[in-house]
Amino acid sequence: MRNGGIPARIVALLALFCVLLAACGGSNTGSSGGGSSTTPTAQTPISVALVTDIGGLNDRSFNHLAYVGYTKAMNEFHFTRQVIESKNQADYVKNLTLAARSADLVFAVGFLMQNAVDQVAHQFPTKKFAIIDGCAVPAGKQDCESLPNVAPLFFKEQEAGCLVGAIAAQMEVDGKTKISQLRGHNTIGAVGGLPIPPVTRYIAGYKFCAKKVDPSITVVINYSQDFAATDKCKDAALSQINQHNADIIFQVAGGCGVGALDAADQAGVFGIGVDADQNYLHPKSVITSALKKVDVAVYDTINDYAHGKFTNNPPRFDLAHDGVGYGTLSSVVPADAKSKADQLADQIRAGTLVVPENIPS
Amino acid sequence: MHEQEKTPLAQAADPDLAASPYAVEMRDICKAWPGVVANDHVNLRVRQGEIHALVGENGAGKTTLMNILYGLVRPDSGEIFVNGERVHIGGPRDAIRLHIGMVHQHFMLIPPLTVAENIVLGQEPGGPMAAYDRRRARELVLQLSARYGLPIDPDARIEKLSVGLQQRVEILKALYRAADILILDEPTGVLTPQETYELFDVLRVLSRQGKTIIFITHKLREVLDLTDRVTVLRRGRNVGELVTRETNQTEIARLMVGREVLLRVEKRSARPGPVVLRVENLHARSDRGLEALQGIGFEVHAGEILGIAGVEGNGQSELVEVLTGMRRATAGRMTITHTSGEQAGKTYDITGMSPREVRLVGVAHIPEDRRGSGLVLSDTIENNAILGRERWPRFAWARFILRLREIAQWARRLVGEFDVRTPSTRLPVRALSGGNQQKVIVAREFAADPQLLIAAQPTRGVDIGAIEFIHRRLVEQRDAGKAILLVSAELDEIRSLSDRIAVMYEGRIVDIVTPEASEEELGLLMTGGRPSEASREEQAQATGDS
Amino acid sequence: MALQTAQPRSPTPPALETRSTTLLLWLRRVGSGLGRPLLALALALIAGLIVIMITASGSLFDRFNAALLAYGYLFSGAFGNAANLSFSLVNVTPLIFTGLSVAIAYRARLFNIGAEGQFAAGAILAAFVGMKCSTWPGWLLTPLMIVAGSLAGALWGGIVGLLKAWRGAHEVVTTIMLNWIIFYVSDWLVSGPLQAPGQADQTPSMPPQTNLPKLSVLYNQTLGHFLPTISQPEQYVVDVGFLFALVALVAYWFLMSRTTFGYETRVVGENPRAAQYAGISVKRNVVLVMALAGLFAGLGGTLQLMGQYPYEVVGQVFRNDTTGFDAIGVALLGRMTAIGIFLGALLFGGMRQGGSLMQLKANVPGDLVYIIEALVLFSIAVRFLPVIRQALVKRFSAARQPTVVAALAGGVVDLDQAPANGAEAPTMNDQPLSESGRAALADDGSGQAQTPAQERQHQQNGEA
Amino acid sequence: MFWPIFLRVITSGDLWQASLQFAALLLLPALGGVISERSGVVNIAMEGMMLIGCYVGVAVTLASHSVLVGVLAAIIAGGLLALVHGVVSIHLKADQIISGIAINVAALGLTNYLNIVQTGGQGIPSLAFNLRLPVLSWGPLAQLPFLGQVLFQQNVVFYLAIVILLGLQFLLFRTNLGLRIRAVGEHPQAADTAGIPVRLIRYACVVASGLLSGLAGAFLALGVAGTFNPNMTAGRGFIALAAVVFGKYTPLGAAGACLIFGLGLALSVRLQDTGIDSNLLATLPYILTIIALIGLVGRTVAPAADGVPYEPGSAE
Repeated sequence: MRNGGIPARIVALLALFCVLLAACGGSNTGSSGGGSSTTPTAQTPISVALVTDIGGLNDRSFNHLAYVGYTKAMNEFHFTRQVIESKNQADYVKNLTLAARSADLVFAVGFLMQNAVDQVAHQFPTKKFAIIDGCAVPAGKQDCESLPNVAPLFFKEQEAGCLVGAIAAQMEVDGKTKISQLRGHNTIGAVGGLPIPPVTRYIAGYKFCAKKVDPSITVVINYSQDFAATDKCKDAALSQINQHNADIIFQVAGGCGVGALDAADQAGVFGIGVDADQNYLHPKSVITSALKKVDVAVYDTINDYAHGKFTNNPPRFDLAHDGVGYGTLSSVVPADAKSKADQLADQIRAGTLVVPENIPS
Repeated sequence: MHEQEKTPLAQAADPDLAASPYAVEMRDICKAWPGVVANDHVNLRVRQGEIHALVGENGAGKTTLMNILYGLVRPDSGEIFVNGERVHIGGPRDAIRLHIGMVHQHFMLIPPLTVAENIVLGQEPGGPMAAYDRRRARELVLQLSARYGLPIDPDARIEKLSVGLQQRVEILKALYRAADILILDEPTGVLTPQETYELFDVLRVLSRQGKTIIFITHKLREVLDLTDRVTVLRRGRNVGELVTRETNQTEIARLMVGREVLLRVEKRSARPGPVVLRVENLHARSDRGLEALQGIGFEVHAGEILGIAGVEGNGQSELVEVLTGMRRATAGRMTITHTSGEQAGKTYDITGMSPREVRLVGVAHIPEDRRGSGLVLSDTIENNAILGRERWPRFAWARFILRLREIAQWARRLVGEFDVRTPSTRLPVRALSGGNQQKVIVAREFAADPQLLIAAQPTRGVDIGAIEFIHRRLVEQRDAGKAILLVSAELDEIRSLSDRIAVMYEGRIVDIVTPEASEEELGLLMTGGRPSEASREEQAQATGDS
Repeated sequence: MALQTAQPRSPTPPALETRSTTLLLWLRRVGSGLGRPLLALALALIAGLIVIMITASGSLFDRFNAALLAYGYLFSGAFGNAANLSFSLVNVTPLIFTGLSVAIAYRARLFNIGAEGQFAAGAILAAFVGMKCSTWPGWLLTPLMIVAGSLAGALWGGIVGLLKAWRGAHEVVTTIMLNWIIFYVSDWLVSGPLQAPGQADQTPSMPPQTNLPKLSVLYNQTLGHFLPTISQPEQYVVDVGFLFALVALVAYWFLMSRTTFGYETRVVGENPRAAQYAGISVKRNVVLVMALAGLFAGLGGTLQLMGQYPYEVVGQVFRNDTTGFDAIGVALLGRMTAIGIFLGALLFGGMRQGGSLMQLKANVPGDLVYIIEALVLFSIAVRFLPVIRQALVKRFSAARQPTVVAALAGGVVDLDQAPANGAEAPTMNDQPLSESGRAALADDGSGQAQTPAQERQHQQNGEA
Repeated sequence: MFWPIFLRVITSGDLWQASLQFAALLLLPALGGVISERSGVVNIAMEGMMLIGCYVGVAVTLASHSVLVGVLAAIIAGGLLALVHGVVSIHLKADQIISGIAINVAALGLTNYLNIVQTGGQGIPSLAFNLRLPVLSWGPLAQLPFLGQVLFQQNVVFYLAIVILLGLQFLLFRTNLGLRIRAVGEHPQAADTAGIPVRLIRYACVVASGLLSGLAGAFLALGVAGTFNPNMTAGRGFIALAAVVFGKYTPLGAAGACLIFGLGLALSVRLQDTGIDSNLLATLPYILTIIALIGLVGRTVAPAADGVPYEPGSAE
C-alpha cells in the first residue's frame, strides 16, 4: 500500500461522509424545516396524517397542494405533523395502515390509492379517511363503495380546463391585431404528462370549451411521457409552437410541465399553468392557471372534522363549490376573454353546460 | 532526454567518493504480506558495473526485494543506499530519478500502444500537457536503439511483437529513462537459446559501458555464464553471497533448495507400442486469423513421449488447442486409437469434437497457462479436481446433480497420490503455491487414466522440487504405456524427457529428431533454418518486423 | 467460493485435515462472512445518526435523542410487532426474487441491472393471462399465470443473454434499454389493451380464484385446526409468495452448489478460459444464466401481482419502483449466498417499511431514508476490514518481528504446522499456502469482489 | 397518414434542433463517462452527479443572482460528488458499481430533501431570463434555412459541449496526457513503473467526469428547464452510460450514440401526431439504441483495467 497510508484512508473516509453531511447541514441554515416544535394547545386535540403518492411532496401538483392545505390546518389546529411519502405503489396499503394506527383522520392523495383506502378503511372502521381524486373502490370492482368513514374528494378538472380553454380561444379570436404576440394560426396546444384521467379531464375541458368559443380553432395535444423530465415537456411545447404555430400552451404535466411554460415564455407566446396558480413562474406569459383547489379541499375536510362534521359525502369540488377555477390573469388577457370564461362558468354552475370528461375528437 | 546524455559518464567518474562502495546496497530489508514473510532481514550489495545474480526458488522473495528497490513495494523496515547515499524510494518515480530501471518478468508494456509510445510513456518529449509528437518520439527511439545496438521498429504495436522483441522494448524503456542500474527479472524464461545469447551479449556490453545489472533467475547455468557475483535467497532470507567464479552449479542449487538436487531425469529407454494419436495435414488459424498451422502431421505411440520444441508463437499453442477441441481445424484429420498393452483397439476421429467429447475419448490435457485456463482459482480443490469431467456419471447423477461425497473422495485421492500440500481439499486453489496448483492439474489429468496425455509447458513457473516430481510422473505414465505429447519452450526439459523431438517453426514441423541432437542443432531448427542463414534471418526479423 | 464455504458439509473430516483446522477454517469463514456486512451496517447507522442529528433541531443532546428516537421507529416499524413484520416481509419477497436474479447473473459475472424490467415483464404477462382467462378455475389459472410470468421474465432476461452471446452487446447497456422498453410497453398495455373498464390506467384486479392466500389465513385454515388460531388474520398481509421466495432461495442454493449447472456457471464466471478448456459453452451458459435470472425476477413480479392487494398492475408503477435496483445492493450485501440474500432483503425490506414509520413518527423526511440507504451501500462497497488490518500490521511492524506480524495479519499461519505430515522433512514445497492464498483467506471479501480481470492482474504481479 | 407526417417531421429544422439539444445533454455526462472509464474507473453515477449539478446550479444562481456563479457551483458540486466516488473506488478500493449506485441514491435523496427544506414543497420558481444560460444566435448564420435553426440557434452549452468533445478527443488520442490516461486504464502497473502517478490520473479523470456531469446538470436546469424539479434527470445518466459503451469508449463514438438517442427522443414526441400511442413511441430511442448495438457496433472492448482498483506491488 505504497500510496495509501492509514491516515490518508481515514481522512478519505471522513471526507466521504463530510461531503454528504455538509450538504445536509448547509441547507438547514437557510430555512429550518421540521414542524416538530409546534406544541399542541387547548381545543380538542386532533390527529391527522397525510400519505402522498409516489409523486412525493414537491411534485408541483396535487401532492404539494394537499400538503399546503394540511400545513395550513396544522398551524391552525396545532396537531403534530404526520406525513408519509410513498416511494412505491406497493407501499400504499402499509403506509395507510401505519397512518391509520397513529392518526384519527388520514388523507390519501391520488386516485392510485383507491383500492388501498378501501381495504384499510374496512380494517379501521373507527378511523376517518379522505382520498383526493378518488373514492374507496374494492379490488376488482369499478364503482365507488360508499363507506361511512371515507370521504371521497373529487374534482372536476374538466371545468377548470374549460375556463382556461375559453380564455385561450377568445384570445385567438381576438387575434394578432389585438394581441401582438400571437402568431395568427388560430392554434393552441396542450402538453400532458401521461394520458391518465386527471390529465385528460383537464385537456378534455380545455379542448371542449375552446371549440365552443371558436369551432374553427385547432388544438394540438402531446404527451411527454414523464412528470419529472422538465426538458421533455419543453421540447413538446416547442414542437407545438414551431411546427404547428401554437401560441398558447396549456401544461398538464406537474413538474415536467414547468418546461412547457418556459418554452412558451422563451418563444414569446403564452402558457397556462395547472393545479396551483403558476403565474409566479412567468408573470407575463403565463396568462392564467387552471386551478384545482386541493389545498382548500384538504383544509375544509380537516376543519369539518375538527368541528365534528366529518361527512362521507362531501360536495364534489367543482365550479359550483369553488373547488376548481382559474388563477391570476396576466395583464395581456383582454377583458373579453375573462368575461367569456366567466360567462361559461355561470353556465356550468347553473348546470346548463356540462363539460365532458373525455377529450372530444 | 537531455539527462540521459550526461549521466552515465558522470556516474562512472567518481567511484570512490561514496560512503558505500556499492551501486546498490539494501540492508535488513523486511517485508511481510498478510500471512507470509517475503523478505526477512535481507541484505543485498551490488557493485558498480557488475552483473549481479539474484537467485532463489519461486517464492524466495527475489521479486519482492526488487520491487522494493524499484519503489513498487514499500518495505516494513530496512535501509537502501544507492551510490552510497541513503535514499528513500517511495515509488517508481523516485527509482527513475535515481537512474534505476527494471525489466519485469511480466512485461510492463501496454499491448494496444506502439513501441515508441510505450518507451516514451511518462517522459514524452514536450512534457505532459503537450501534444504527442509522434515524429520526435520515433526519432528518440531510433537514436536509442542505434546507440545500444537494439534494433526495433518504433511504430509496431506491442501486441504484434514477439516476446523477445517485447523484452527489447522493455530494456530500451529502461535505457530511455537513463537507467544506470538495470534490474532484469527472469528475463530468459521466454527466450530461445539464440535470443538468450543475444541478450547476454547486450548485457555484457551495457555492463562494460558502466551500467550495473541485477539479474534475477533460477537457471543456474545462466548465473555461471553471465554474472560476476551471486546472492542466494531462500524463503525470504539470505543464504549466501558468492563470487561466481569461485562457485559451481551444485553449490548454488543446494543453497537455493536447502538440500541436494538431482539435476537429471532418470529414465529407461522407451518401448513404443501402437500409434495412439495420428495427425494428418492439420491446418488452423490463429485468433488473429493468420495461418497458424500449415499442414502438421505426426504420430504419437503408446509408451513414448513426443516432445514439441520451438520458439513460442510458432503454432504450438494452436496445435494443442486444436488437438483438445478448443480450436477448430480448418483442414486435416486427427484420430485417437485406444490401446491396451500391445493391442490396438477402436479408433475415434476426434476432428471437430468439443473439448468435452475429446476428453471422453481419453485425452487428458495439462494446459499451457494453468492459472489462466486449467484452474478456477477461487474455487475449491475438490471442484477443480473435476473440471472438464463434472458431468461424468461418477461425479454427477443424471449429469446434473453433483455427487459431493464422490467428488470429495476423488479429490482426497488426488491430493494423496500426487502429494499436493494442503491442509484441506476445501481450500480455494488460490491458496496453494504455484507448484501445488500445478500438481492439482497434473493429478486430475493423470488420474483420469487417459489414452493420450497432452502436457503443454507442464513445469513453467514451478520450483525445482515440483519440476522433479512432475518429470518423474510423466516418465512413469510413459512407462505405464500412455502416449504423451510434451510441448515445452524449455529446451532442457524437452531434451531430457522426450523420446523423439519434433521442432516447430511457423506452423510447420521442420524436423523430427532424437534427443541426442545438440542444443545448437535444435536451436537452429527452431529458427527455421541452417546455421549460416539462421543468424541473418534472426537479424532481419528483429529489424524488419513492422 | 462463498457459497460453499458457508456450510460445513461432511461430518467426517478428510484425511489430511484435522478437526481443529476444519473448525478454525470454518470459523474464519463465518466470521469474515458476517463481519463485513455487519461492520458496514454499523458504520452506516452511525453515519446516518450524524445526518439525522444535523438535520434535527435543539441542543446536541436533543438532537442525539431525536436520532435515537428515529432509529427506534425505524426498527420497530420494520420488526417491532407481527403486523409490521408482515409488512416488511411483503417488501422482502420481491427483493429476494430480484436479489436472486442479480446474484445468478453475477455468478457468471454478468451485471444484471435489468431485474426491474424482468420483474415488470413477469407481472404484465401474468396480468394479461389472468385477464384473458379470468373464467378459468383457480387450480388451472393460478399455475398458468405463474408459469407465464416466469417465462416472460426469462424471455426478457434471455434476450440480454442472446445479445451478449451473439453480438457481444454489453449487458449493462441492453438491460438498461430493455428496462425502459418494458416500462413503456407496460404503461401502454395498462392504459390501453389491458385497461380496466371505467378505471384510470390500471388493469382490473386479477380473478379472485388466483389470489394467493395470506400466510395467516392459510395457517388458520390448516394448522389452525390443531393449534391456536391467529386472531384478525387479515392484518398480517404477508402472503404465500414469501414461502415461494424461501423455496426459491433453497432452489438457488441447490442449483448453484449442488448441480453441474451451478458448477459450470461458476467456471464461466470466474474464468471463461477455463470454461473453454473444460468444454463448457460460455455462450450457452450466458444465455441460460440470464434467462434464469429473468425467470426469478419475473416470478417475483408475478407473485407480487397475485399475492398483494389490490391484485392489479397500475400505470407507471415499474419505472418508479426501485426494487430491481435495491436488489443489486441486496445481492452484493448478501455476497451472492442464499442466506446472505435473505438477510440483505430483510434489511432492505425492513428499512423501507421502518422508514415509513420513521417519517410518520419521528418527522424525519422520507428522503433521508435514501441517504441512509446510500450510506449502507457505501459501507458495503468499501473494504474496511483490510484497512483496519493494515493498521494493525503497521502498528506491529515497528517491533521488527515479521513472523509475528504476519501471523497477526494473516491469522492462518498456524496452518503451516497443521498438516499431519508436517513434521516430516520439508521436501519440496513446504509452503502449502501461497501468500495470495493467505490474502484470500484473510480477507474473504476480496475473493468475492474480485473480477477475473483483477485475478489476471494479480497474476501479473508475479512471485513475491 | 403516417408517411406524410413522418416526412414533414423528419425534414423540419425543429426536429434536428431538438435532437441536437437532447444529444448535447447526454453528451456531457457521456464524455465524463469516457474519460473516467478510459482511466480505469467505472462510473455509473453520472445520473447522481447531474442531478446534484441541477440542484446546486439553480440554488446558487438564485442565491447569488449570477448564472455564472451558479454554473460554476454546479460543476464543482458534480466534481465533489465524483471525488467521493474517487476516494471510495480508488483509495478505498471499493466495488465501483456499488459506490456508483450509492451516489445515485444519495443524490436523489439529497436533492429532494434540500428542495423540500428550501421551498417548503412549493417548488423552485422559474428563473428569470437573465439568470439562464442563454441561447446563442449566430447573427446572419442563424437565418440560414434549416441549418440556421439546427446549428446556429442552440444554447451556449451546446457549443461548449462540442468544443469539449473535440478537445477530449484530441486530448485522449493526440496528447501526452491522453497517452498517459490510456496507459493507466489499460495497464496501471505498466504506467506506474513508467513513473506515471496512477492514482492522481485516476482521481483527475473521475473528478473530470463529475465536472462534466455537473455542467450537464447546469445545462439541463439553467439552460433548458430554467428551474429545478425532483429527479429531473429521469435516467439520463444511465443513457449516457449506455452511450459510452455503445461509442466504444471514444468521445466521437459516444457523441454518435448520443445523437441516435437524441433523435429518438425528439421523434417520439413529434410522431405522436401520427396517432401512434405515445407510450409505444417513447420506447423508440431505446429500441434504436439496441438495434444500433446489434447491427452496427457489435462487440465493444472496455479498457483492460476498467473497474479494477490498482494496488501497487500488491500482496497478489
